[in-house]
Amino acid sequence: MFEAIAFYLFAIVTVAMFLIVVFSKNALYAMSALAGGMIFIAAFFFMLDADFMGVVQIIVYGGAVMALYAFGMMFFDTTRDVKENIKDKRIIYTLGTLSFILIVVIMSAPFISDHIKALYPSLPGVGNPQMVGYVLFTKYLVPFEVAAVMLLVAMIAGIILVSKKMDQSITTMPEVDKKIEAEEFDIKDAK
Amino acid sequence: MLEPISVSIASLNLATLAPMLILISGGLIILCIDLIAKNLSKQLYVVLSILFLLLDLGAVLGYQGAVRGFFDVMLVDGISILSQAIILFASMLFIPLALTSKRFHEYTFPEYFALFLFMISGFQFMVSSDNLILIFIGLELGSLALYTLIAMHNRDRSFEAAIKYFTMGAMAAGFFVMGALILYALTGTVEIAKMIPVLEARNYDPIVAVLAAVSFLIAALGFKLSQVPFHTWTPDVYEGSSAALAGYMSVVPKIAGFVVAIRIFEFLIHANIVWVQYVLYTIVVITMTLSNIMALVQQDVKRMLAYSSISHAGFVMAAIVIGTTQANSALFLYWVLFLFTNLGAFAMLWVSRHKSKIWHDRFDHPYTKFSGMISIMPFGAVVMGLFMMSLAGVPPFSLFWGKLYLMGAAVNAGFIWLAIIMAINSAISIYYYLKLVVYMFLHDPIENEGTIYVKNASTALKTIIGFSTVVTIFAFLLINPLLEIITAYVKASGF
Amino acid sequence: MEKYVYLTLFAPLAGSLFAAMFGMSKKNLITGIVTSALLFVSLFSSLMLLGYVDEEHIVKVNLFDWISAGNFDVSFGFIADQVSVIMMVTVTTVSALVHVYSIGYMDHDEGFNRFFSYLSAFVFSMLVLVMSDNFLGLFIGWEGVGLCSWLLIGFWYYKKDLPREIYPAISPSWAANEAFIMNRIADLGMLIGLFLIYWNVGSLNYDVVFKNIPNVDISIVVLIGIFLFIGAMGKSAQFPLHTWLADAMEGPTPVSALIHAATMVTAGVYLVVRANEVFSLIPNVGMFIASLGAFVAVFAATMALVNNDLKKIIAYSTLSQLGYMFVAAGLGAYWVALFHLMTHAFFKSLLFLGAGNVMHAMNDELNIKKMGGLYSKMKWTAILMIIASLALAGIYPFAGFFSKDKILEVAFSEHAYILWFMLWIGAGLTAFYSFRLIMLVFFGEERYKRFGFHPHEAYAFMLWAMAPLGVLAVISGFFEHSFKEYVTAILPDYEAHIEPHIVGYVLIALTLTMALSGILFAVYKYSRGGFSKKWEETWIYKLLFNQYYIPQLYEKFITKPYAELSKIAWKDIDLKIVDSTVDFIATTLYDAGDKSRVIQSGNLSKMLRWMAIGLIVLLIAAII
Amino acid sequence: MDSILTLLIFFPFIAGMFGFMIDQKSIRAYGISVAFIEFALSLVLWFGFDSQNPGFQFIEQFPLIPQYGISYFLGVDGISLFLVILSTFMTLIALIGLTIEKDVKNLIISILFLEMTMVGVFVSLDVIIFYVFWELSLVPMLYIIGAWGAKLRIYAAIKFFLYTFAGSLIMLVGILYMAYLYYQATGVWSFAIPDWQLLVVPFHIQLWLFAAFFIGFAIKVPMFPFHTWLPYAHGQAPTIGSVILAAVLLKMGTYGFVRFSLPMFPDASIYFITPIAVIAIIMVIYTAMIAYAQEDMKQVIAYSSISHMGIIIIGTFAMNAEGITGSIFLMLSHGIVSGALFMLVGNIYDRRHTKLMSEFGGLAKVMPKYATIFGIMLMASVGLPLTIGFVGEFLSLIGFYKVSPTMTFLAGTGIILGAVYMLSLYKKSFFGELTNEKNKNLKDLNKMELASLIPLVLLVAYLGIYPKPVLNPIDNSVKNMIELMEKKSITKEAKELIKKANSIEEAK
Amino acid sequence: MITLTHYMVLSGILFSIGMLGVIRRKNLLMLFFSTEIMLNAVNLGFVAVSKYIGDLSGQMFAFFIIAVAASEVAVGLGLLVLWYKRKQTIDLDSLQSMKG
Repeated sequence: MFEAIAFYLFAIVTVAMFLIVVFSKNALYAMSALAGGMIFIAAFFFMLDADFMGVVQIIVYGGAVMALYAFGMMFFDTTRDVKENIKDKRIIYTLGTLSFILIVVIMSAPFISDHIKALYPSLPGVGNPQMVGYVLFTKYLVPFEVAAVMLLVAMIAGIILVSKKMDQSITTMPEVDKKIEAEEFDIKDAK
Repeated sequence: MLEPISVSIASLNLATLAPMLILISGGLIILCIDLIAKNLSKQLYVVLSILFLLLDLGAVLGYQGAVRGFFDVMLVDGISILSQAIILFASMLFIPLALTSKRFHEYTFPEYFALFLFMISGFQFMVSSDNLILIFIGLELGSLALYTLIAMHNRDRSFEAAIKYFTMGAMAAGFFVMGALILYALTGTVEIAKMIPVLEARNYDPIVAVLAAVSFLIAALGFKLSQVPFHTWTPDVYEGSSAALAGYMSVVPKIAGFVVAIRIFEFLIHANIVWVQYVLYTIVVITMTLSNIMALVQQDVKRMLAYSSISHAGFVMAAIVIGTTQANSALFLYWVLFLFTNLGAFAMLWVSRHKSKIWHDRFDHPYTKFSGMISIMPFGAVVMGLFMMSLAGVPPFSLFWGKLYLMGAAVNAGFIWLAIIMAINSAISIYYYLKLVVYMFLHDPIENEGTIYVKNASTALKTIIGFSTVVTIFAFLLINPLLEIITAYVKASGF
Repeated sequence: MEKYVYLTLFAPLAGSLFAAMFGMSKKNLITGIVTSALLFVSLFSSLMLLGYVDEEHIVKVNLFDWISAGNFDVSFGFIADQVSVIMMVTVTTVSALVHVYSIGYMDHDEGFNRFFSYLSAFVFSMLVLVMSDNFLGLFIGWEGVGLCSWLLIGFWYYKKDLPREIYPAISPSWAANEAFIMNRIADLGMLIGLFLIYWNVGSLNYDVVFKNIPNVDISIVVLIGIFLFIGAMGKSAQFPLHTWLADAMEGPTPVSALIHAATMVTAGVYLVVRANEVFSLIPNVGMFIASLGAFVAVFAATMALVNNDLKKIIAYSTLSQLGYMFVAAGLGAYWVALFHLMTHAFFKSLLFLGAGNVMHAMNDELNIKKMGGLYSKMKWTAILMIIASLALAGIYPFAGFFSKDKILEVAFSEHAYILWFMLWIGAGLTAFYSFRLIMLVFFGEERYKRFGFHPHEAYAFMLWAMAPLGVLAVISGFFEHSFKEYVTAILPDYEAHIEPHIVGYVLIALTLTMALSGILFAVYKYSRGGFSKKWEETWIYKLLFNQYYIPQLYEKFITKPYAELSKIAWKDIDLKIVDSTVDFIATTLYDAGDKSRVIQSGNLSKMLRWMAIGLIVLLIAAII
Repeated sequence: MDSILTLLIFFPFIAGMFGFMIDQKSIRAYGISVAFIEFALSLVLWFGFDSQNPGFQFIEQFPLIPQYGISYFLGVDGISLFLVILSTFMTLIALIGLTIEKDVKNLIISILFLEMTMVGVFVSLDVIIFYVFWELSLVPMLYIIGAWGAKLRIYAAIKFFLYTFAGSLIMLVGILYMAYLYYQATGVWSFAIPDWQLLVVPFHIQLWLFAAFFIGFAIKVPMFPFHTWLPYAHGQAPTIGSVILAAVLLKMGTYGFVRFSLPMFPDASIYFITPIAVIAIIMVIYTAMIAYAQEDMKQVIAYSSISHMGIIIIGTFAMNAEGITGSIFLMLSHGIVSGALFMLVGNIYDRRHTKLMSEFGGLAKVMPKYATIFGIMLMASVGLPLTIGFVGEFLSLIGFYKVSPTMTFLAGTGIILGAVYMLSLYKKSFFGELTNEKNKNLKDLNKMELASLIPLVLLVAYLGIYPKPVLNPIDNSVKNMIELMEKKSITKEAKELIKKANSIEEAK
Repeated sequence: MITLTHYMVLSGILFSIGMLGVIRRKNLLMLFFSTEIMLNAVNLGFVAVSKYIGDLSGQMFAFFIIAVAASEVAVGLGLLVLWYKRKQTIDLDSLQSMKG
């Protein structure tokens, strides 16, 4: 009973939050709503006994990602209302409605059956984080490491893309070419 | 309570990881070198990258023994080895293209090379696993690095390209995970091999969910493989990125995608889920045809090649529809041949690249640029013409054999109409390839300075083009050994 | 004896090649002399053969294989039997004399050498035609004479198209093409005939064909007969393929004499005679041939009545005489046909050569209305022409009397009274127009003076060349009996049986009377200045003068529509439909490409939307 | 001797490669020498050829892609022998008659490449190798038409390329399916023509395969309504391009019918006789009419080519030795004659830079030699007996007569209509008054032009009078093929038709 | 009783909201928000399935999806900053220089 109430409550709130994200004109509202929605999703995680995931969701999403977005937002100065020139509204909403109906219909299919057997069952008496750790460092060690590399890549990418070096293109700077040519010339002369 | 973990190192089959580890460490080493000494020449990084790739290739080709490793996450079977080999070959051909005689922005970053190596490792992970999680991570690793590489070309258009690619990629990632979610909900596992018995046991019920999962995955992979209507990014991204990178993109991420597609779709097709076959059939036909007719109207060679590579991807996708061993072998054969020819063609564009746009206010390589090339630079024109002819499937150049074998596979599996559609599409496609040939050979030259076409050339680039040319011409000698190897590997991995 | 066969055949060829060597250089008398000499060699050899060939001695030679494929096997084989020897002699005689004559006639022509080359080549082809021992060899000659005729009619190719009285425009080259094409039409029929023979008999050799033809289904034989005759119709200019002959008069006159009077045009008759084994099996077809012949005999004669062109009158007369020959051949009197063929060759070529002399004298003027009274200037020519005309009219004792009268007898004895009647009328008409011509040219008022001509007699050697023909025109009729004996060795014997005998004599008398009255009428009328102008206003005159409007009809209903249709086929069908369809496919594809660029709008939002659409479509497909 | 076919194929190619080293001035001599050596080689082939042996000779075979049954497999029989010689001969002649100055080096090298592909097509016994050369022949031709052609050259070149390429791709599907059938039947992959010829294909499949091959060949021939590329290609191509296109490239299509369609799909071939004959008749009559309507000399000859190809098709589908032998002979004769005619048009074009008949008239007066040779070729073209044109035309028609008299009659009208357009061409250009001032001082043919034309004239006469040395080997191979067809045909109608077509009706 | 279906449907609803956002939004930053919604929706699904079948792979998948999402944000924002520096806008309609 409690579960049901909690589910519906959170569900409604989450949907509402995300709808705000999608429809709000103000970026700040949207971001706040997004953060809120994510927190509620974390709540679902807790409800589903996935404590570790809930924590990660709050920390990574609610914390790290949102912080990044917030910084980005300051950069873009989007405190004002966003002007969006949305054409073809009919198409968009038709598509939205269609996809909504379709996905919901599909998702209501009976998934569970007897044939499914858990490969990595959560053992009784073992806490969720423990269990997660167990699986993560055995079975999913490789993806975990790859994810680490991916984060590294993302970091490098972020650094490079926003670095000063990208502000001007060396490709199109004739003076750099000239400089290099001159240097080469000097070297030749020296020889 | 949990048991203490005790795993024997031997059972992990660390060798399955070795190739990727080599590249990751390679990338890290490059980063470290950069930290220690700044302003080293790009030649160093290029050569280092090639060395790492060579090591990697050695590791891949030398791989023998158990197929799975690391708690069965890794799956190094025949198609994985084949595709890794193709990826590495293509990369080794690509990276020397950095050795241009002109200076380009992206090559001043050592990080470029590090990212490049990371990206390759990502694709390698993608192809050597049947675990959807690892596939997803590998895919994202590769893609994120690729977005950055595109943007590093540092032009407005390359940013635009990167953003477009990125945004659509994000949506595709959403599709991918949604598909994975449904499959997981249906089967309780994220490993393709383990899904099969569960689905079979349920007799693929509820079929709607299975098909929905497939739909999401088709959409996601269709994006990667630039299948219509998920292809829209391709021309723009190719146009925005440097010719070299565009050529690379037309080969490497796609072969990785194909391998994943084989793994996912093939078992469904073999399980007689005709829906998958029909849908893919439709997509293949639309992809080939639509991209072909859109390529007809292009004004820019690079953009034309982008559409052409969509069409080729559609062509090869047909192999998955057919689903026989011969077809899958044909897929790899085709892609090997496509690799050399297409890279060669893009390299030719790259060689003739100017820093600024002098031919057209939007395009770097409009058709008119190549007017009368035969009289200014006969050798270059012949080579370029050769690549075009090969892409069009004019025998005896390389891609003809790919087409021949693939169409043969279609015919042998009873897909006569598919073969005919493929034939008709080849016929349509010849027009736009021919257009370039016509410009080069039949129009009068605009300028008389031969060097305009080799502004960017260097020995390395010329070598690569020469190599591609040789392979393109003498492909008929390669076909048999290649086929033997490919068929053996494909058969061994059960497709 | 084989060497004579070769000699007869190849002497003209050698002459032709010899003359051809000088073909592009200036006039060289030697070409004329050498070719003429070689023709005399040919004549001599054929005369030798004439003496040699009899029932036991038929000369056959086989040069080498020509075409062999599958079961088909034809070689260059030549035969000298009674029929072909007669033809050979006729041909070589006339052509040798015409060659000599031409040396004079073509004296001032810059194409002198070329002319002799063509002329000898023609003789060669004609000899191939008559000497071949198989149908395909005959066809070689058949086409060969067609080619030479084309070359010779168009000999003065550089003349431009000139509007004449009747045609919109005509020129030697035009006439040459017309002749060639008309003949081609008939040749197709002939080819079909050959195909039929081959596929039913398995060979084209006369021996085999004639031996086996009685075993062939009669309906097939009828077809064979019809198609062979179609071939004959073209060469012999029978209705409706007759128009080319009159136009062929654009060529030099010796050519008209040789080709369009004596030899080539009779090839059709020769074919029917040669294939008598075929035609005698199918009397119905024979009857048709005879009827057509009789029709043409009168039809052509009527056109000759009013024509003012010197050569065309003779040409129509030739046409008419060919009709006579076909009557004989069609009714089964093959030897009679052949006999008339021979005698006709002599007097008709004589007539033409005479006309040539007149033309020379008149600076190539052809309108007989502009002549008159030439007798005083060109006596010998006139005498020779009168002899020839008498022979043509069939007056005893000239050659024409014997042969033509025989034909009338044949018609009567076959109870083809209508044919007889037509021929009888024809005889009268022939006599009339012949002497109309003589009168208008040689007698009466000297109208030429009005037009400023200064006529003169031809070279003596030209007259000497004509003389033998004149002699033959007079005497050849008397050989009737020996001729008959000679050729009926292989041709079916035919003897007109007219009972009682008296009827036969009456018929002869009737015919003679008809001819004489025709002559007399002409002499009477034209010695008094001819018909009045009013006559020229009548519709019948116009009809005849305009050749029954047949050339106009051809022009209007065949030539022009064909040209129009061709234009339509090209401009409307080929370019606008067939080619445009191809281009349409291409442009449709191209336009489709252009239209589908909408997908590639470059707007990220739309691109994302496409992805969503793709997914939704897939999902819908999945649910369905 | 054993490797003479390989030599024949690749000698011009290698020589062409070396040609890059030779300067512009001497390249023509080089080209002629190479073509001459190649021609001599092909003559050696002829002398070494055993004309009594109807099968394939000079066989060379080694596996290329054994996985898929593709091998490098060459050989000639009577059917292909003379087409090879025709290719080498016409290349030589065309090179001798070459008058182009611009970029002549590229041109000659392209011609040599083209020669390789032409020879390759005719001597390949492996279908894939055949296909390779078949397609490859388009490339040099594209270049020749497009680079040295007239105003619309690019359009013409592209049209030519696209059209033929599209057709042959459909054929490729057919080839692959045939290979699959062979594999199913025998368990072995093979693309060898002799192997395929032995395979009996079920009737309904034959129909489809025949159709697939038909499209490829029909476009090449070109058959109505796929012919529209040809007038453009000919009209725009330089002389040498037209010569080779008409003389050899078109023959590839008809050769394909003889080599593939008939022996591999005898039942389907017979089933389709009527429609194909109808198309052929349309080709004969319709294009002859169009030829008559043309204003440009070259277009007349281009359309006349189509018309003549119609007769070749008719002969090919006669299903008897007479017709097929005749059609192959007609291929040769048409090659020589139309090649010569195109060269002749080229000669006048070099002088006047126009091909419009209205610009001429009375040329016979100023250029008698030219007019003579043109006349001879014209007569050969309209099929006058004792010229080369007659033999093939006659045999083709006589062969088909057995199949259908009516249709033969209709096709036979070609000899009339042929005369119509050719004579009208001749009259318009050579006869009449010399009115155009520009024509008054035209030079007659020079030595080089005569050197290229006289051999053709001699051939026209020689083979017209004594075709036996050529007919004989062809006939042997054709008979052999017909026997094979009869043996392997499966439907009753086909068996009967072949039997009937090849027998003289017994006289009762 | 809340079943798996409830969660799946919720996940589906959220996913389609995300998708609607993606195709609707013209502001790139807010478009990125929407992609986050899509990924979050899937996360929810994974965790729910994981719970109902008692298998941890789902949670793992969700975990990695979060990692991926974080990386994507870094790269995406990097690109966005770069674009903003050049064009002073992050409106999607400014990205239209390539088409056809």
